Amino acid sequence: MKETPLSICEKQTVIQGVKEGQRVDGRSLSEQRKTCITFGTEWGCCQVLLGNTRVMAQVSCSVQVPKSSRANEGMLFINVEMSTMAAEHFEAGRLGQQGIEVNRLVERCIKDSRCIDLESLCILVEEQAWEVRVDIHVLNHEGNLIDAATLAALGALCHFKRPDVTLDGRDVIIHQLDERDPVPLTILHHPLTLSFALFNQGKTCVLDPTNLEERSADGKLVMGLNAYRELCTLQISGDGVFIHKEAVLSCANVAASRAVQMVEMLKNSLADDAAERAKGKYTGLVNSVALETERITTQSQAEVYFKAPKHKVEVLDKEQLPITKTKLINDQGVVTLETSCDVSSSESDMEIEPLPSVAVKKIEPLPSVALKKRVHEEIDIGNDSEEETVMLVTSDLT
Amino acid sequence: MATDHKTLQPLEFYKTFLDRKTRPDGRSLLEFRRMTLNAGSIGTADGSAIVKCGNTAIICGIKAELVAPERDEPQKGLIIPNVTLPSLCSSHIKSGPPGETAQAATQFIAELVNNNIIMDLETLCIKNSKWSWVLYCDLLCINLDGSLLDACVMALVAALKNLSLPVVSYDEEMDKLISNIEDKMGFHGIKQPVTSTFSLFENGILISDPTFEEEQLAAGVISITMEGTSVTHLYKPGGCTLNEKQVKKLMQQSELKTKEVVKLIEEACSPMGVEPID
Amino acid sequence: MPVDSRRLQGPENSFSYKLLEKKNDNEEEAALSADLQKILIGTNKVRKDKRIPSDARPLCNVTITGIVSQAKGSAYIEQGNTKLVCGVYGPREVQKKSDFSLNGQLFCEFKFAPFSCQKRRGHQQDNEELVLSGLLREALEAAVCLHQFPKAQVEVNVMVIENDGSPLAAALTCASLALASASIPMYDLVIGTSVRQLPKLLLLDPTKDEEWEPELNHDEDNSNLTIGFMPSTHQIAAYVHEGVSKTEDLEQMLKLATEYCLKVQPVVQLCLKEVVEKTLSNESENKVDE
Amino acid sequence: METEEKSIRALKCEQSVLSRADGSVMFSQGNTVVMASVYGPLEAKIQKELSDRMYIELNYKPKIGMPGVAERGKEKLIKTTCNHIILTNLHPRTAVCITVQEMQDGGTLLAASINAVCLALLDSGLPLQCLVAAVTCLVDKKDRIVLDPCINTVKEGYKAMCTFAFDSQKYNMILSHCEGQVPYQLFQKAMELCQKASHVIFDFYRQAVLRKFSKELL
Amino acid sequence: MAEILLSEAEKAFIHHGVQDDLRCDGRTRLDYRPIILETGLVSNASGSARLRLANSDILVGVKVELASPSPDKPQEGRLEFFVDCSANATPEFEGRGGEDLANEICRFLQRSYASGDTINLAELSILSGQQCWVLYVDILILECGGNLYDATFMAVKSALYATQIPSIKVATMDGDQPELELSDDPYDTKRLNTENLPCVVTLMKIGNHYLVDPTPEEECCSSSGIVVAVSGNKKITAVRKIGSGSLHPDSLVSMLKTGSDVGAKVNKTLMIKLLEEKNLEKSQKVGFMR
Repeated sequence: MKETPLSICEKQTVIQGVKEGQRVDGRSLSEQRKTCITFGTEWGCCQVLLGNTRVMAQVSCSVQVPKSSRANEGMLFINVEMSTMAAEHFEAGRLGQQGIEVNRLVERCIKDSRCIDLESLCILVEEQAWEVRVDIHVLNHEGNLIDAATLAALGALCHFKRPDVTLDGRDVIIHQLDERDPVPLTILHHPLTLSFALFNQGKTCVLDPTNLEERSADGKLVMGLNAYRELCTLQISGDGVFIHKEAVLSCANVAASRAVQMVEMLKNSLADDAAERAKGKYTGLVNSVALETERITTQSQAEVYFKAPKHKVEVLDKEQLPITKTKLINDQGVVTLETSCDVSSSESDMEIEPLPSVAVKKIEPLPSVALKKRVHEEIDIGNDSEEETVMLVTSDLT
Repeated sequence: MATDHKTLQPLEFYKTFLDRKTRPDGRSLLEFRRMTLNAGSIGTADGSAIVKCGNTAIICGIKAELVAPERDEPQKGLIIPNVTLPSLCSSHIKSGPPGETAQAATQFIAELVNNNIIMDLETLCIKNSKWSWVLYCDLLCINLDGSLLDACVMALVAALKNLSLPVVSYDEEMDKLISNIEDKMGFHGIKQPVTSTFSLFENGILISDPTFEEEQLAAGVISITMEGTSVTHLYKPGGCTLNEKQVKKLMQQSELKTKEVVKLIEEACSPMGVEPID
Repeated sequence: MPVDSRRLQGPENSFSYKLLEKKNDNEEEAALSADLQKILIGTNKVRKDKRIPSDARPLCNVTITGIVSQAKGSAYIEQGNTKLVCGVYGPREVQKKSDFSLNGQLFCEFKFAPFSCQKRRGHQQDNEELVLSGLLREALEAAVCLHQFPKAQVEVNVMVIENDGSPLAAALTCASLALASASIPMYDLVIGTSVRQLPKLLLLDPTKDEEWEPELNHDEDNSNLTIGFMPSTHQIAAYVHEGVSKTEDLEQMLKLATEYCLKVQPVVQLCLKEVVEKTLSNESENKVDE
Repeated sequence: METEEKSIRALKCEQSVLSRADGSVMFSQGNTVVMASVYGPLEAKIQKELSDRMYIELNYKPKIGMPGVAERGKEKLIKTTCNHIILTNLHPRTAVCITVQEMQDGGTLLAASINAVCLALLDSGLPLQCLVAAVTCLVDKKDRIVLDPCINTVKEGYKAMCTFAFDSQKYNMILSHCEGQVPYQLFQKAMELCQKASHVIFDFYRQAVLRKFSKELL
Repeated sequence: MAEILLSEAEKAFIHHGVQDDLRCDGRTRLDYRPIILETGLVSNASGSARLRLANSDILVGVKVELASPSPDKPQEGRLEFFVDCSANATPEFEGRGGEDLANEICRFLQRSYASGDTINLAELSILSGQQCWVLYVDILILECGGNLYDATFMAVKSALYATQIPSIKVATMDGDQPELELSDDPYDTKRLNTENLPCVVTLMKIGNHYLVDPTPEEECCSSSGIVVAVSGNKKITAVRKIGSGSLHPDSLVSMLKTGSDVGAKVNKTLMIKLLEEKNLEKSQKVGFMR
């Protein structure tokens, strides 16, 4: 399948808009889309939503013979999976140009910056060591895959716990997760990437570009940084873009301050996850399966774009009311078989015209806690970071 | 004339037969094709069997090797089945890596194996968590004319019964394996699951042991695997629907076939020089 | 390293139990290189399988057509324990548009079944199989009237079920029979055979352990020759010689091989004749039916 | 509550989760979470093109590692099921591309994926001749039938695990797949149980669709 | 081989030329085209040679590495060939186009080097069963102007001739763990005995005659021919028919004879030239600048 081509006028609109410091989705040039991080029941499963871009990463580990060149180290293997699910022009099983680029960048950012302490993964020098494998599944491609992928990978790695091992002489005993508490990986620092789309010959840089912007931009500037404002990756790609070093520097500044917040946020959501687990009855990704109505706040373009944080909260609450998670669980949680069901089948019947009354009935005024909190969080980021960075960019670019 | 009708409207052509409760190859609806089985004819394999169900011909050859067992299942041996459909077995198959059909078949067999339905994998263990046998069972289709799974399962079972390996023992203090190739042994407790495939048509007609073109025309296939009297596998990948009554009917049919096949295998594999070890 | 995700992979570190017999292997090998003749044939000039040196194994269970009912033509032969089956498809259109040619084309695939040899073989075609496929193709191209089916392709698939020496020779015979049964126009049948050269001795149609092994015996006057011979046109379609030997010896070997082929020709032709008769009779019956 | 017999675990779904796919759904059944997407009808590759009906390409993506033979098995099961429920002959010479991504293993992945695919197809608006609901049940060591088992129950080991799929018209069996070994009577009981259970899922489909459209009105 | 299109007239012209023993480039049937050969021009390979036979351009590099010997041949080293038909030789080689040819050549190399009296692999052994030298011979076909077989073999032979194997000492330390120590002096090296390494002669049959060293044009005139590998001591180490045509036994035999004679000559001259080059050592390397 080919990707649907981008019309010239679409492209022009984007470019023109950027010239005037406007973006199609109403963000300022140095503003990110709403980011939300969720974790699965298995250790090392992390899903990242960056606006509509959705990426899931899963970490797994296995005992292998270490490389002879690095006999006292474990191994880290990063693999990006793209399928038609993410976009029509991706092909399952075959990474295209784009896929390889993403894969390589994630590797550079996470593997080559040696943020995982590999030596702690060695069990027996030259004989046995853990190979940690990160599978990154791109689920929906709405631009800026790289940032989403790295964030997901990092999140997964932070979340991951490997089974404990003890040595009995020469032979290794691997304890199942239920025998002994699993051990988390030792993470030395938290590198992330932040990408800018470069417009009008690299004079304007746009943070966290959407697919539309990516496709109409002249080039891309990817920065890998950690929370200590240290640069670990930098790549400028694109055909014939020149970018001033001031611009790069300003981008670096923006990126750095963002990175700090992102890592902060990641840590928070990790903490929340831990708390949730502590409560027991942990359902992992099930929580991130939102109800149709909730989607208006978490997903639907209309709300995310043309933002103004203040409203959003209200919007949220308003929309929140009708149906709620708790409600759902009741209305078909544990359904016993006695429930009489008269599902008359056949497509036509399924599409009975919706009765608003149904929706009204369902009203029950207790909005989902978890969700609301999540949204707030994001908004905070939206606010405080905004002024300074915008200022930064403008000052440097004009 | 008949051939023209067949090529132009295969389904109608076929339906006319079904209406008369018969089939182009002269079988009645629930009649199975003639099965022939020949065990142990391949010298280079440790165990082998050649099965023909009608035209469908499968060769199963087993190569046994030694390996340290998996960490998580130290007391189990391994059986690695692979169904191969080489380009020579049908005009519908291109040369190259195995296609969907082959892989689905492989997976089907693998599930039987992993659920200890073919044999208890623990009997393949030589020394717990040190050494065990790994049996590479390659099912090679020479002629693909429908009911692939039936023939595969049959061939695999027969080949396993025919398997003869040197007695290998593990020497504790020297920590190595010792054996002499001469004295051979077979394996005990190889079960005899039997798969019977049926095709179904929209109008609820069921036919057993379909040929390739019958499978193409039919609206769905169903493969029932039985071991003794208990169902081990009712494999029905999609296709048109079935109700309990039909399922029952098929069960009875496959029970009949099971008996026959078991007898056949017994006959084919009885005159074997090697006595099973305990 | 690319893993084959389309097949079930066994553990990498498994090894054949035959390796447990290391010592014996070495002895054998030593003996082989020391005095091969003693091993292969006793003092009374008789080979392990009771053949005299200039004797070939009989062609048996030759089954033409029917063995692969799906194919246009097919054949199965056993030469001693070397068993192989061949299926012929086409003429059909060429898959790749790029390799267009006005003449017909042959596509040959030569494959050893995983269990067909002493050592377990991989599933993908390895280098040896590729080369054998090439040789097969070149030999058959000489025999088939390619100009008879322009722009089309005939596929010849050979599968070795058990390999007990001279597989290529057997494959040539088998393939040409299959082609004939598929009624592909040919100038002549290709009959394959191979000869094993030992110092001052020639063995016709060697078995696996009589065959010349590059790893084992590489002293002088040790070689293997495989030819594909077209008896009625008296032409050589395939000629593969491996190992060291003098020109004169080669001449000898060639002579022996061709003689054998001429001997076999009537047998093979008989097999074909029967098939043709059978098919004809069937057809006439069908005629009656309609 | 999850191990409780004779009950289906909580069902949840979010339709059109993916902005690019024509139809997509994130479906959860207990702790099992599966995402499915549908693209189509698209133009088919020449070698895949079918003159009389639509070609269905189905990819099942495991969470860890590359898809292997096991996944191909699942793909075949789901694909053939789709072949039955989609009115493929309405779109000849086209292709539909369905992708299933396992997100969280709560025990019954196969059943969940089939249900997810069904919802995704509903969401995409492709013409279907009926819906399909899949239910897994498990016969444990003590010959007790556990409906819709959760991961722990599965890990404890079982005599047999069967997955059935039924159509929404006559509740006949479309798909059946089982691992392990059971006497026929038990097998039959299991089948009937699952058949009953399937009604609940159809019920859920209905509500899901209802909710989707009511939301669009709001 | 690289396909070129010839009109019937051109073919006829070449045919007649061959008949009158006067080929288009003025050669007789048994003449070679001029050969340019240089060894040791790849500084970071243990041995290398670049050979240019008219327009056929071959670069061979040999790398020497330590490895453990194969279990069935504990007291011998290994030779490993890899042929790469680069796409800038001819457009057909693009992608996987060259693979078949590469395979054929590679296999033929292996087979003709397999026999013991061409190369003594025991020379390469260091510690029986534990350590040995492995020679990785990488052949790069840069341009093909016909007769690749001959060119390749000559190049390989020269490269192996030029190969310098560092001398290594085995010091048995206390206990049973022997230590290998490489001598510090980089010039302290030994050369292989390449006297008997085979050269190949390709004979193409055109009309009733056959000729050596065919140009691409001649190659596509001829339907069949043979390649003969001849070792230094005039022994034939491998033969294989090429092309899709067939040959009459008698002509084949005579071709074999001629082949072995020519081969011996080629071998001799090559050795002489190599020696000459060796003696005028330390002269300026010419490299590709010509």
